[in-house]
Amino acid sequence: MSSLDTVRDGYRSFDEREDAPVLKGAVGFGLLAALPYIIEIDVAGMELAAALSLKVLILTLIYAYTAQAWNIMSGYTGQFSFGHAAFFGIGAYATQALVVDYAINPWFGMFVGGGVAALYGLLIGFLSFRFNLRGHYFALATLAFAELVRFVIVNMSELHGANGYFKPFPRDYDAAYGLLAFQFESDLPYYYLILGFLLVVTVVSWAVKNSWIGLYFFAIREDERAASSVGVPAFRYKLLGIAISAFFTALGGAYWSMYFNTIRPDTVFALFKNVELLLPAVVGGPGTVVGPIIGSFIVTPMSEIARTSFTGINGLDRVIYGAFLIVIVIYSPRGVVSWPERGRALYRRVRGSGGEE
Amino acid sequence: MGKTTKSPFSSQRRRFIKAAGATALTLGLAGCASDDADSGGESTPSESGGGDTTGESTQTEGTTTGSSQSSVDEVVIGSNHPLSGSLAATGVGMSNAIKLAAMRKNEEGGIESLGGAQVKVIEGDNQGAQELGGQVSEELLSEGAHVLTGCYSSPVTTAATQVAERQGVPFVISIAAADNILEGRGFDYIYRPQPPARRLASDYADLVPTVIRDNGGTVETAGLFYINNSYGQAIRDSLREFLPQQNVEIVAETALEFGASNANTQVSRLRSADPDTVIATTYVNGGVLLAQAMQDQSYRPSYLSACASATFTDDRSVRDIGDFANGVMDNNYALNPTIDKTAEVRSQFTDNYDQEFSASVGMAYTAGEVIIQAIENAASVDPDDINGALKELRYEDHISAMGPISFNDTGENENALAPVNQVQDLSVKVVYPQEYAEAQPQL
Amino acid sequence: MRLVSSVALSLPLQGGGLGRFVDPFVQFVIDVVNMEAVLLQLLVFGLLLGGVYALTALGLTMIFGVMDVINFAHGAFLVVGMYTVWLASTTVGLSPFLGIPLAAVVLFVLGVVVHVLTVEPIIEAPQQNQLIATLGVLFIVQSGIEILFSPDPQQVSLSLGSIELGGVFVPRGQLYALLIALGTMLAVRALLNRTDLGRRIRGTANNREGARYVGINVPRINYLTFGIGAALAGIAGGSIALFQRFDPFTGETYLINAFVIVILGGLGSFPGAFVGGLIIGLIQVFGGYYLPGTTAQVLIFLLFIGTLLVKPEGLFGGAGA
Amino acid sequence: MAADSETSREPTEGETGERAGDPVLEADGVGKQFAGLRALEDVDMTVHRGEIVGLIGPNGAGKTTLFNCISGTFPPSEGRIYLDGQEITDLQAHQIARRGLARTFQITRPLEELTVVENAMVGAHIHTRRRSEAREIAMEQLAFVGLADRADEEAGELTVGAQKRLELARAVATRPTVLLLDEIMAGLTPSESEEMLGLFRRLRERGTSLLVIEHDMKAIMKISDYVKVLDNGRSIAFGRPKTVVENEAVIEAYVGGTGFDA
Repeated sequence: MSSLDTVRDGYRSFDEREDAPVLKGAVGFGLLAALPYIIEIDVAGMELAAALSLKVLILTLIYAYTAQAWNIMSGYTGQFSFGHAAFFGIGAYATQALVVDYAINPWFGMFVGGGVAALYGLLIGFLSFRFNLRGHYFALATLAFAELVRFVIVNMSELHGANGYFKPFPRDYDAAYGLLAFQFESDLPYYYLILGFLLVVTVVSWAVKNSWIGLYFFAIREDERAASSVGVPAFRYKLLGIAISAFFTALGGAYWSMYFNTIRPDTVFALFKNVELLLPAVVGGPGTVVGPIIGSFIVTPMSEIARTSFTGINGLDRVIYGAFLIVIVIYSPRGVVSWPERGRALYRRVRGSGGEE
Repeated sequence: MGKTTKSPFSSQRRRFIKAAGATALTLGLAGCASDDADSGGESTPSESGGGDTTGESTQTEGTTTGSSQSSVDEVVIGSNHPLSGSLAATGVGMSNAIKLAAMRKNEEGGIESLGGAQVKVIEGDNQGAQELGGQVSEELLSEGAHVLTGCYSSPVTTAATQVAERQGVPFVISIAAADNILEGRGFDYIYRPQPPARRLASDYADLVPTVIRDNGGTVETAGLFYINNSYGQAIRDSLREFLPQQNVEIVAETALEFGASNANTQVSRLRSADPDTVIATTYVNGGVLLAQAMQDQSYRPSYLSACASATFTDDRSVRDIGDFANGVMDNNYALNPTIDKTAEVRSQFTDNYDQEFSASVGMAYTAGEVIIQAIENAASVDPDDINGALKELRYEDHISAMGPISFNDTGENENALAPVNQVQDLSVKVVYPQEYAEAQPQL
Repeated sequence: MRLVSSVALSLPLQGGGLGRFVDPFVQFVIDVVNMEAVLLQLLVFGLLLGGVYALTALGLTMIFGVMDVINFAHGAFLVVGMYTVWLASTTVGLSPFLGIPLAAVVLFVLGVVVHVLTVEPIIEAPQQNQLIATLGVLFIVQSGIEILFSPDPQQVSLSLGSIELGGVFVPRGQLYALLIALGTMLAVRALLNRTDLGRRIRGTANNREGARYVGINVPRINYLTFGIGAALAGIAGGSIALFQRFDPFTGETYLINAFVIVILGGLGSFPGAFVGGLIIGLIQVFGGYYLPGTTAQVLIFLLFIGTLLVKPEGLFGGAGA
Repeated sequence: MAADSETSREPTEGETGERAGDPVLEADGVGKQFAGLRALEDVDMTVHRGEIVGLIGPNGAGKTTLFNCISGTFPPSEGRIYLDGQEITDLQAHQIARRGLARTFQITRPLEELTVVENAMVGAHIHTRRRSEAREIAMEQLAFVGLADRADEEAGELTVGAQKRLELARAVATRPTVLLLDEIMAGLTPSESEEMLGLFRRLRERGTSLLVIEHDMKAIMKISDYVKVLDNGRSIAFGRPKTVVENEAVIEAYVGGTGFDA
């Protein structure tokens, strides 16, 4: 038995412990919590901060969060939503509309947004699933539902039309800077706030995945008819998936609106917002709990590195980024998290062909 | 904040590590703020700004030359504009205008009050993305910018100014029309020489009907043609408010979707309503489509005009449209044609950058000059000193067609003006108010 | 009638309340009753706009219908078509009308290359991977053009003007685009129905597995389909260049409507795409005329969703192209 | 009841009297049309508790359609279906499964990216929301079908034979009263088939009723208590296996029709 096997077995026995996921999660999130300080550490004259400033870290966690929320529906149940900007934007709009027009605390508005988004999700799901939309058709339907909200808001003066909302000061809704106001005067608290969001959605995602709900979701993804034949109420569980996913996506939108100060239909409902929200999950590994987080730590900093590294020629970074997207989906159709597994398979194959066993 | 002392990197690596300072800076601030919530505001930023200046030795940027050894050798302006993406066509020109302002100052011998310190412009590409507005501001600050400018798109500007305000670094908006960037924000470090949306619309209502009436025309009804985004809607809403005050009734409103392929329907709408004047509020493309559709339908209102439209203040698009553009009146921020300096700057710009010196680019140039003048007045590169100078500024020697630039408490230019231009012989001429007019209005 | 005319011509401008939703329709009915001349004009504009939209959807419906790939690169292909016509016109003085077939050739080659490099390797992978890969192509091509030709808008200097027929104006550029759309549609239909290649493509569209069984070289059909789809985008882009200024990002703005049309008309259906285009064009024109702002777009998405739900196979859907 | 009319037509041993247990699955005049085409017409049939009933007929006779109607894949156009005395005609598949009817598919439908045990757990969750309990049930059923040692493999990687057994385990994990098996022995090796027949018997011993579509006539005759024959969407015979193979209508259907598949 090679030493590598020993290590692997050791890892496996760790893996089989009841609390292994909790421990792994704790280590992972501990690492994320330390990240703002880690990026400052100077290794041989290089800092991680070169690629990951605090602002980029926040953006990374935002997209990790939204991808995680997207994943609960699309990754688990396999209903590929291309319209999550609808929920994201609804969360942002509910938060801002209530705080600007009625001086209602953004935390409250955020949950209102979550509720409205979940209802909208249920409506979308009810119609789409009742009429049995699948695959591309479902994806395009969700996109249409997202674009629909955008155009409705652009043309609604009651919601400030295309002008959108501008986040007010805490004093405007009887609060002071801090957690309660959902506003801070520096970025670091924002970082820990979105980290908290991510923790919550990750725990929810993990809990869903490890309950009968998750198993039902996956069964639906794999074969809806087979699942139904053994008692899985596919329609209801798909609705559950879209509602959970919409709810959490909306909270992400609420955070976005507080962090970036101003929202407009063109920003929160933008066509490519739909892509940004799901990209980390697809890159990282749809249907896995860590995939969206890992994916976001690849996609977002990658776009930043491209942007800051190729400055001589305007637009070159997007060429690089585009090429990166293509390469990653071609070489990793099941996401980056499948790499270790694929590596092991390769290792086994190599060893197998070497004559052992 | 010892970050700035160890940067003997080659220029190739420079880019890759450039975000370092920004993070360090932010973290420093964040640390202060979270340890002691109230102390973050004023003192730390200036300290860090100063620290950056003395220690920073990493400027081997593609866009600039030279390096600073002491604090007064060089002042750095950070230009935060969309250099790629769908806004880049104008964004690049605006950033170039800032560079031209610096270049001219350097040719005159640099900042006098700082013993001839050279003005350096470093550029960041925000791609027109809101997410990048703040990020690019931070990067520019980490690269040693003492003062910032940008960003063309209003949401991006919002994000970018937020960072500047938080770090206590002055930010002079090159162009960004949304009123609420400054309105009610209580900012202390943000300034806008340009007339914002509301002012653009009120100037239209004040000036254009007057020009028409003074020249024997009548204007009682108007039709609005606007781009259906925040910019178009903001102007529309203000025009709704101001036009009736000048006894002009809006009888038709028709919107153009961004990226529309033609304006046929909209022109049909205007045609049926038959207003005395059609007021266009669009980006360059929208105005071109309007002119095209009007020609296709042999329609032209008595007075074709525009409010803050990029089309009819841009020589190139006017040429693209051709004769039909002649006579169109547009009120927008404009270059002052009555002084020689304008022509000089214009020809320098077109020589250097092979681009049109449009009103937008000209406005950015003025923002650059405002910054440089403030530094000159401050005789310091300390952000707070520059900020103080901006507050006190009364800058007359600029090339924009407006009075001396000086800022009120909210940071808006008290004398901002959007004069009336008219296209005559396929070139854009200021025709009103009289003091900036280079030609008489022709009806 | 009396009740109706009392509303006429005094409509509030985007006021609040229900009126803003009801009034435009009332106004429309009034205009129809009065047989307003403008209606005919709007009809013409709607058809013209629809023709352009149909043209942009032809390539998309082909690739979508045969290969079941949502091709975001379509937006980029349109732009390459525009720049090909422009470049040929400004550098060697080639007439834009001759530039259009050139664009088709260029795009066919580009389409095949894109297919081999990005779509072929993942043709069996989950659909979202193809979507992201083609999105990557969109980014690369858009920004590539931006780098090569600057982000400034360009135009092919053609002032084609318009034809006036009894008070109704027909802009020539768009008329030509409509005719090109019709011609292209008929040509592709003939290709699909009359040629052996066409039969193979249709066979593959109907049943990929089956096609393999009966000995159709499916990979070859795939790249030909992608190439033809791209060539159609080239024709569309080239035609758009006849009457519109464009920049590297113009193609993007056509993309969503093109998807709507593809679904509306039925996957892979060329007559469907044509009719779908006309419907969208008419809604945009009449909606743009009567409804405030860009509310017409709301109608389009409602129609789109309704079609997806009730008749996902599209107006002209069903078996075969 | 339903079967009476048939028995009166068919002069076989009066099986109604002999059939043990109460009827658990009853189809009463079931018909199904697809776009004007009749796939099933007026089919009656009954499965009693603890019985194995074979459903045979030439290709296209409507066997799988009948399964789909019973299991709720789509509702029948006419007629009624009762499970344990309660009507399930218009219920959806998952509701019917929850009332105690499970099925397998002619072409196996494993949940490919799930593991073997997870496949079975999906069925087991009908009784419990706790994963550990579901796992226990699932493991029992895997042991039953002989897949326990492959519990953690991905279902998609199993051989066809193993997938068939997995499908059985998944269905059985719902602890059904009635189990519909659609050609579960097709493609199995003789020894695998033999094992499968053993499983059938054991299921019957547990009190589960089986309705089995099978092309292997030998096997079906051996295992079934009763056999139902469909042809062209109609029921042409019902009775003990021995009597059915002698039925002229059946011989006619097989010989004159598309031929005997077995």
